[in-house]
Amino acid sequence: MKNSRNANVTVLRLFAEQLAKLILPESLYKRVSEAMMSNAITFERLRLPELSAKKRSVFIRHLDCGSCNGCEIELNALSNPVYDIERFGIKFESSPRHADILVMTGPFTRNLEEAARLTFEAMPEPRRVIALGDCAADGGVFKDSYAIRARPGEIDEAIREKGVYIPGCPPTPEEILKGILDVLAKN
Amino acid sequence: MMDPKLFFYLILGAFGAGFVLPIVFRRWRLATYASLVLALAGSSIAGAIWFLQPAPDQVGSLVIAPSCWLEAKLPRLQLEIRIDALSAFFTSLVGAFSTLVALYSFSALKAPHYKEQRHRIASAFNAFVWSTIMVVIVNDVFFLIAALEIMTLAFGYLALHKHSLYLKGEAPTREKKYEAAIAPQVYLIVSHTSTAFLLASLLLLAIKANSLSFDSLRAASRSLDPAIATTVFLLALIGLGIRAGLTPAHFWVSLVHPCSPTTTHALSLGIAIKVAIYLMLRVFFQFLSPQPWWGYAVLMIGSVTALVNVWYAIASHDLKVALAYHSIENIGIIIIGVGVALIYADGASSTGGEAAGWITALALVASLYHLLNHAVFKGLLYLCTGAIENLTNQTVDMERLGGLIKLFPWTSWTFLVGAISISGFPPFNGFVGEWLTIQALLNGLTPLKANLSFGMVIVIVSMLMLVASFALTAFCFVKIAGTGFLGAPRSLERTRADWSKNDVPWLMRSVMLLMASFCLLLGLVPAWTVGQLSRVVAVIMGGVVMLPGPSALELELVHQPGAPILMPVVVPLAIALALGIVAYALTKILRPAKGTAVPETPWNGGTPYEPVNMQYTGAALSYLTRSVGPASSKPPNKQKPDHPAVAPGIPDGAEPRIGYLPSEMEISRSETYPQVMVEFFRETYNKWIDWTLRNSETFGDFMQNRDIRRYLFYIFIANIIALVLFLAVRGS
Amino acid sequence: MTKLLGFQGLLLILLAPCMIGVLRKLEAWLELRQGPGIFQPYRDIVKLMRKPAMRARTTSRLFAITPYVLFSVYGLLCLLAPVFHRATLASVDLIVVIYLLGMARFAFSLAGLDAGSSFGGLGSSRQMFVHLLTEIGLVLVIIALMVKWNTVSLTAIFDKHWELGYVNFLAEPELILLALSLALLILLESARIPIDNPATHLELTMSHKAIALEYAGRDLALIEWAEMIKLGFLLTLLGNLFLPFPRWADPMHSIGPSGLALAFGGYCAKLILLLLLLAFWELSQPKLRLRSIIGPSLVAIVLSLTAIIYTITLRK
Amino acid sequence: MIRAGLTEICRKPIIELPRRDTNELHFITEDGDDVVKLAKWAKEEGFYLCTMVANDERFLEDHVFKLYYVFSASDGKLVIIEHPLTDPKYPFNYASISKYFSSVIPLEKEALDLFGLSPIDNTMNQGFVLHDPYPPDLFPLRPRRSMPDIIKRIEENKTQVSKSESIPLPEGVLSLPVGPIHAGIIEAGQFRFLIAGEIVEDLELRLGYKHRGIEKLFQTQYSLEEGWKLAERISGDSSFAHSMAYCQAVESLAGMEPGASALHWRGLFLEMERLHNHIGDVAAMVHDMAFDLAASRIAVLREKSMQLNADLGGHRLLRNINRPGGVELTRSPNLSEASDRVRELTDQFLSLGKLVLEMPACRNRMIMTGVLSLEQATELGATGLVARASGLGKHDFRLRHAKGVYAARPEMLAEINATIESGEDGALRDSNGSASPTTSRRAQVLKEELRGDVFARLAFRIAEVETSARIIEILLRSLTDFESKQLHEVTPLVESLRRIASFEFGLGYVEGWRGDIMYWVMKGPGNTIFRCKVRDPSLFNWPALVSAVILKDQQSLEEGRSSLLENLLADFPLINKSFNLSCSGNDL
Repeated sequence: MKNSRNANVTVLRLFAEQLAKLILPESLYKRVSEAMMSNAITFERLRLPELSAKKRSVFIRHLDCGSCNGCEIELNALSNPVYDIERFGIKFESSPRHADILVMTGPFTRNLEEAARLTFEAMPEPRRVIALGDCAADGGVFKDSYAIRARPGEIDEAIREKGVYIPGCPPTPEEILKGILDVLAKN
Repeated sequence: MMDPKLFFYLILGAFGAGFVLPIVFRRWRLATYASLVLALAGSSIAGAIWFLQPAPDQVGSLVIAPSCWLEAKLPRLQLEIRIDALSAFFTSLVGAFSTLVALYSFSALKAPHYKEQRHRIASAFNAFVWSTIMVVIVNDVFFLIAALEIMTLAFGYLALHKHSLYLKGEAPTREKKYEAAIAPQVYLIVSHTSTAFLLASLLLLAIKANSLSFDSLRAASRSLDPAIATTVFLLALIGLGIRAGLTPAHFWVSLVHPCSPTTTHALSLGIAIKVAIYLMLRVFFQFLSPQPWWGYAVLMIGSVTALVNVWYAIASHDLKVALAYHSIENIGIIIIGVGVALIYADGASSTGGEAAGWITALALVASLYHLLNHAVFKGLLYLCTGAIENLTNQTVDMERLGGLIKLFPWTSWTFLVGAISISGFPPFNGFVGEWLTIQALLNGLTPLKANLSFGMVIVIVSMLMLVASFALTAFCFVKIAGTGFLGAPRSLERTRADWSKNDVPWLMRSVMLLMASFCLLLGLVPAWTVGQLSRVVAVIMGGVVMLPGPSALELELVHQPGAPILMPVVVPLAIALALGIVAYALTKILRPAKGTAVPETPWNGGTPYEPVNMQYTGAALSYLTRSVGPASSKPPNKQKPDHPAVAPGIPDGAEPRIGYLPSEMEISRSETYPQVMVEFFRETYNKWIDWTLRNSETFGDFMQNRDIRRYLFYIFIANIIALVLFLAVRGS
Repeated sequence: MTKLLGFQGLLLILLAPCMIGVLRKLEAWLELRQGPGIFQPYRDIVKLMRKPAMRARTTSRLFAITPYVLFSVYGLLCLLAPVFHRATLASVDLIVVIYLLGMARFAFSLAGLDAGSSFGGLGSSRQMFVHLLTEIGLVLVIIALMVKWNTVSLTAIFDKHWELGYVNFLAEPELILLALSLALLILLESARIPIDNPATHLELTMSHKAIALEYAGRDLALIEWAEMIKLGFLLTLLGNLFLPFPRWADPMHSIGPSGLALAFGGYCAKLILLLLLLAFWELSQPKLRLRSIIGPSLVAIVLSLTAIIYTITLRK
Repeated sequence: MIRAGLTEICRKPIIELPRRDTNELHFITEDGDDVVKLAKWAKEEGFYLCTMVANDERFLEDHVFKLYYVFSASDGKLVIIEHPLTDPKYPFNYASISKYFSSVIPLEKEALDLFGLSPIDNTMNQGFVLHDPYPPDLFPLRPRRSMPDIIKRIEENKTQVSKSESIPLPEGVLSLPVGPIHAGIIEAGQFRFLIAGEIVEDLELRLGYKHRGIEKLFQTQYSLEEGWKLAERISGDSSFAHSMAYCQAVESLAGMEPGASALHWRGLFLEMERLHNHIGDVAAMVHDMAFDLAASRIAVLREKSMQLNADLGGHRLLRNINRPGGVELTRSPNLSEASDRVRELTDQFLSLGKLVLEMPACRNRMIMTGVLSLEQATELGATGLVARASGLGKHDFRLRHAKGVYAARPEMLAEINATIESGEDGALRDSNGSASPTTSRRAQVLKEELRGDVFARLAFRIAEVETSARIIEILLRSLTDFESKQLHEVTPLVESLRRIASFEFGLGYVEGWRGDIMYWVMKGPGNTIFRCKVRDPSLFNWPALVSAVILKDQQSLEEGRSSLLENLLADFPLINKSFNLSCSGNDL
């Protein structure tokens, strides 16, 4: 009972803080938040003027082709308030049927070949593919392994013609954002 | 204007010949078809009776006096036929649908599993239709019971269909074989119980009226003692309730009907079962003067019936069983209208105030409308089921069908129309019936509120149950249509190998299409239909009550308090169509990119698609909904004990089950979490039957000790009781 | 002019994406994010409309029709309801509203099964379950309104509530209970947070979205738009029935431009208030466990029942 | 004691070989029955199976396949049992210890796929690592096969899987496949649910999709000094723990230990990794519960901790730091500022964590969801936080086998103990409580909360974040005390490695944030790696996830449903997130 009351108070405090931040001027807000004995979370949002300039709608589908999950961590980070990818009109979607861009991470493992093919085929045109990370470019440290194979022709072609490679191991969220901008600029 | 006498002879001739022909010329295939032609002729005459019948105040009646020697012996026995609007409505309904069924049967009976029995089905069909028509037109207690008996026998004969099929060939499961074996027995027992109660109540009335003729019963209704009236009402309610399959007597419908040939289903479940409703309307409104509490009782029974049966429908995977449960559910909905009408039927005297007549009429119209609707859409659904049965080598298990819409588009799409109708969505007819029923209940609330009556609670509760059953019906048809017809096939190639490659022949198709268009038509012109039905209502209520609409297309119920209640149909439909067209145009204007290949399989998370195992099953679909209900799911009894209650005459090989009536519906046969829904009522009856059978030996030994004196004593006692009863009733 | 105002529902259809945009913006702010612009839904819809619809070979015609059915049914609802003026194209009662909502659910659930994918079935099962819970609750609300006003006509109730005005409204406890009940039911019906998470990325927790997973391109656009319209309609219903127009924005008679502007402004303010409440609610509540969905609907039912009892016992 | 126990049990004499590290005991037994007996004894003694290494030594002196079992004894010793498959009748079969240690099954499956070794009873016919594209008779880790040769074999493989009709499941049951391509941004692995409704009746895991042939790559493409590059790319979220375990293994092989400051740096980064991953997990779990008010704020804190990683170590995922012999940092970080940042971050995190733990609706979702009971956890050999949340409090390699800086700084062990002891004592201490070494702990887990459900795992994560933050502060303080921050402190290993004979092996083990990571590295001729066996904690915890999800308690099924522990489909994502296992670490 006491717990739930505490929790409700905290929720209200967070709301109040946020509203105060929206409404009050900065100096006043600081004083208010100090008065509330709260340690409000402050951070600097990444500024990307070249991305903010144009309004767009882009749905992204992620396809793991055997990555080490480093790229996934950074892709997930894009949704947090610091990078806030949605403000650019870019959104991660849950089905390839909805997607405009396929982001492939990791080298192309043989076991995932069929799944990757099915995913790519499940996307409607126009579809673009981004190869994310060093592994996706040339296999990275896994380059010579028997379990890695060359990407099927159509996917590879899609990357070359309408897609982009984003290097890095893993690329930082900022680099990923810029890469997405590149692919959008490409056509 | 048709002379009732002519009508009687015409149908007697047609159906009689149709009945006799196939029996006499068993080996002659043409006889079967001739019999169907005769049925067609007879039914079409019957179907036309609505338009030929005299005006409501001039009822046509016919007295066929028995020949002189019989008259001398049994002076009261005379066959009287009377066709008023109520009779005409039911006669036409039976006639119209048996016309369609006869047409459909021409084609449908060609299927191999009917081969051995074609002539028997045709013959029994004739008898069945004729007796059903007779039931609704006779004007006399004796012949009513006689007609009911013929009907019972005819249908009992039809219900042997599955049994004789399984005797020849292999039954899909042992359970099915057992069910087919007991179904005719159960039907006969149930029907006779029902007839016994009905007979008791009618005889009670006849004693008071001192005549068997309906006219005198009607005349005597005003002077009836309320206690007697209540007794008559209760006896009739039990008798007719059993026949209509009202809960708690619904158990037999879903057992017996799936065992009869699917061709006659449309008739037997779509219409013949509603004979009980016809009799209820006759007895409750015309032979008795209703008391409000009867209405509440009927209302409760109706809503419980609706809810309980839709609940069991969800658990059944067999298309025919599920549809049978839905039929009773709809009977429940129809009965709800009757119940509301009964509450207000005693006029302005007690509950209703000035609105009473209006509400009664509304409720009766709702009831009749739904009755009509149910006949149409359920008829359609049964015809489609019959088609599927023919096409898929008798597979009607939804969990094994799947993807039929691509194989058999005509059957599937017409079935879908039926499914939408029964789920009550506009613009099809089910919606109108449900809307009218809800309006009747809602408007029935208003006068009760003014008097702060306890009945209000009953009305609200039954309305909630009704709406729950509507929602569950919609759910159930998502399940049926979704698992049976949509998606990809759910059975192996091996199973599907002996399925038909093409859809059903044109004759069946066009009958189904016709029914589907009736669904739409009745949904689009509610006002016209209500106008027609008002004639029937006027007869029932004994006065002229009209519920007109402003136009034939839009139904407006004008009633003093509050604003007029309007059910718009055509305008919104037009708006919706326009919006759809706009949306389509929008997608065209924006010119979608081209060049996407059509994917073979749905998106399944990048894994190869196995349609047999990866589609949602009926069990899985209904799990959540079932989980809110009463704890009727339990794991199946692993060790079924040997049971004493075994139906006599069970064929060898059919294993005895727990209880006489099969009461466990297996939903999922998973090993880790098996799910079974127990039919509570059947299980309860099983316990009773069990008890009886266990004690019957001792009791029987006591009763029947082969001593003639004891038997004479019984006769003596029985006579005394009869005499006392007679005097008691007479005297009061 | 009144004839023309009958088409005010079109405005709601057109503005629904913007409304969702506002909702998302509010939620983003509360999540410390900047969020997409309020017109982002339009961009999404137009973008999707320009993509081809991808329908697997397992699907039938029904799958293709469903988006149009959804769009026209929800659009129809908007056209039948008073939005900021009492004029509508056709008078309709609340029962028809329930049936239309049910019809869309029905069609969508069938579409979920039509694709033959596992997720579609998952969504259908949950959708119909929630629909069952909602329908019972909504009918109780209707019974309560019937008991209160002797009518279930949408316009008639709207007029009665408007005549009550703000102050008298507060003096009618049963109406407040009904408003709460309806609000809960709207959350249920539109699959918002304590029942379903519209922003989820997990197949197994989806209900509505699980079916939409299979749709692509213009089909998806229509489905998304239809969902937006539905939320818009439900919020309008709640707002118009239980937050009656202020007297100065006269929805009965004003036909003049200034009156209409006032009425429209009032309507927008109402909607934004509701959206703000919704955003607060959605962020402060985690999603319920699937079994616990019954909870909110039971609460709604109890609220309506209490309202009925109040109406009967506190009759003036 | 162990020695005595072992010799007592075994039928045949057991040989002990000396190990350089006194914590390790090395025994050889050739008899399969003895191995099974040993396993039985080990189970009774409460040993924990760390890894089983299959090795093809047919071209070495013994000319047989060998299995190496590594057990962790509760007294801090690591027991290595070497088992050569000398029986000529069964050159490819061995006696399985899965009866006593079911956690060995995934390892045996790996051995089946990669070496063609199978248990003697031949119950195992399929591994999870190599799927359809691979020819069935290809065993990539047999050392005679060179990489191009294997690739050629695979590309030539034309044996298509015959498309037979799938066998229908029992009526009403369906198999719901989720993945390998999931709706969220997560790794590729497939869950197949058997359901007839919402209750998860059974769950079949299909892993191996991300198999990248890492163990073969170690053998063919990387030298002992370079291997860290591959090691830290095995599982991105555990980059540092993996590279640290690898480096430790090589260092143990070389018989040296890096300098004190390097050890401090390693400890610091290991805890930093724990910090950011735990915070990220909590954010993801809260997001799954759709409580975005807290989730987005916690996500900011995760981002901040990753930025701190970048500022301290030069990489957001702490890569490119470890070297065998020390650590290599590119720039000199501002330590005192880092300390402030960690403290602020933890403060904010703990208050949000408290909110989540107290929120009634969140509790409702988490409590008794996905229960992994203590018995199950022990039985399945679960490890890491999962095991601790199920009540295996001391199951932490930092305590069990303290090494490096943990061995040197007892106050850190006290901090770790404080997380766990609060659980065992069952007392939530107030801020003025005195029993704990740290008087002002804010996040602790009550003993009765350690039910092994989602709530326990979340609470434990939050508590461990605080522990990590405290350890980080201690380490940062001591790192400022080192006079010159030896940023490039790598002791060269080439010399010492040269002195080591070929085919010696070394062990490296680290308690990563997910659980213990174990590396077993055998030196080949020259500087090559003859065999590097990686064992990620996910390997042991995947089966634990399955048993936490599926229906439990068959017995009560007959009596009534209420006592049945069931999880609904919709609960699975949350349960999965609460385990947060890695596919890439598992599939290798």
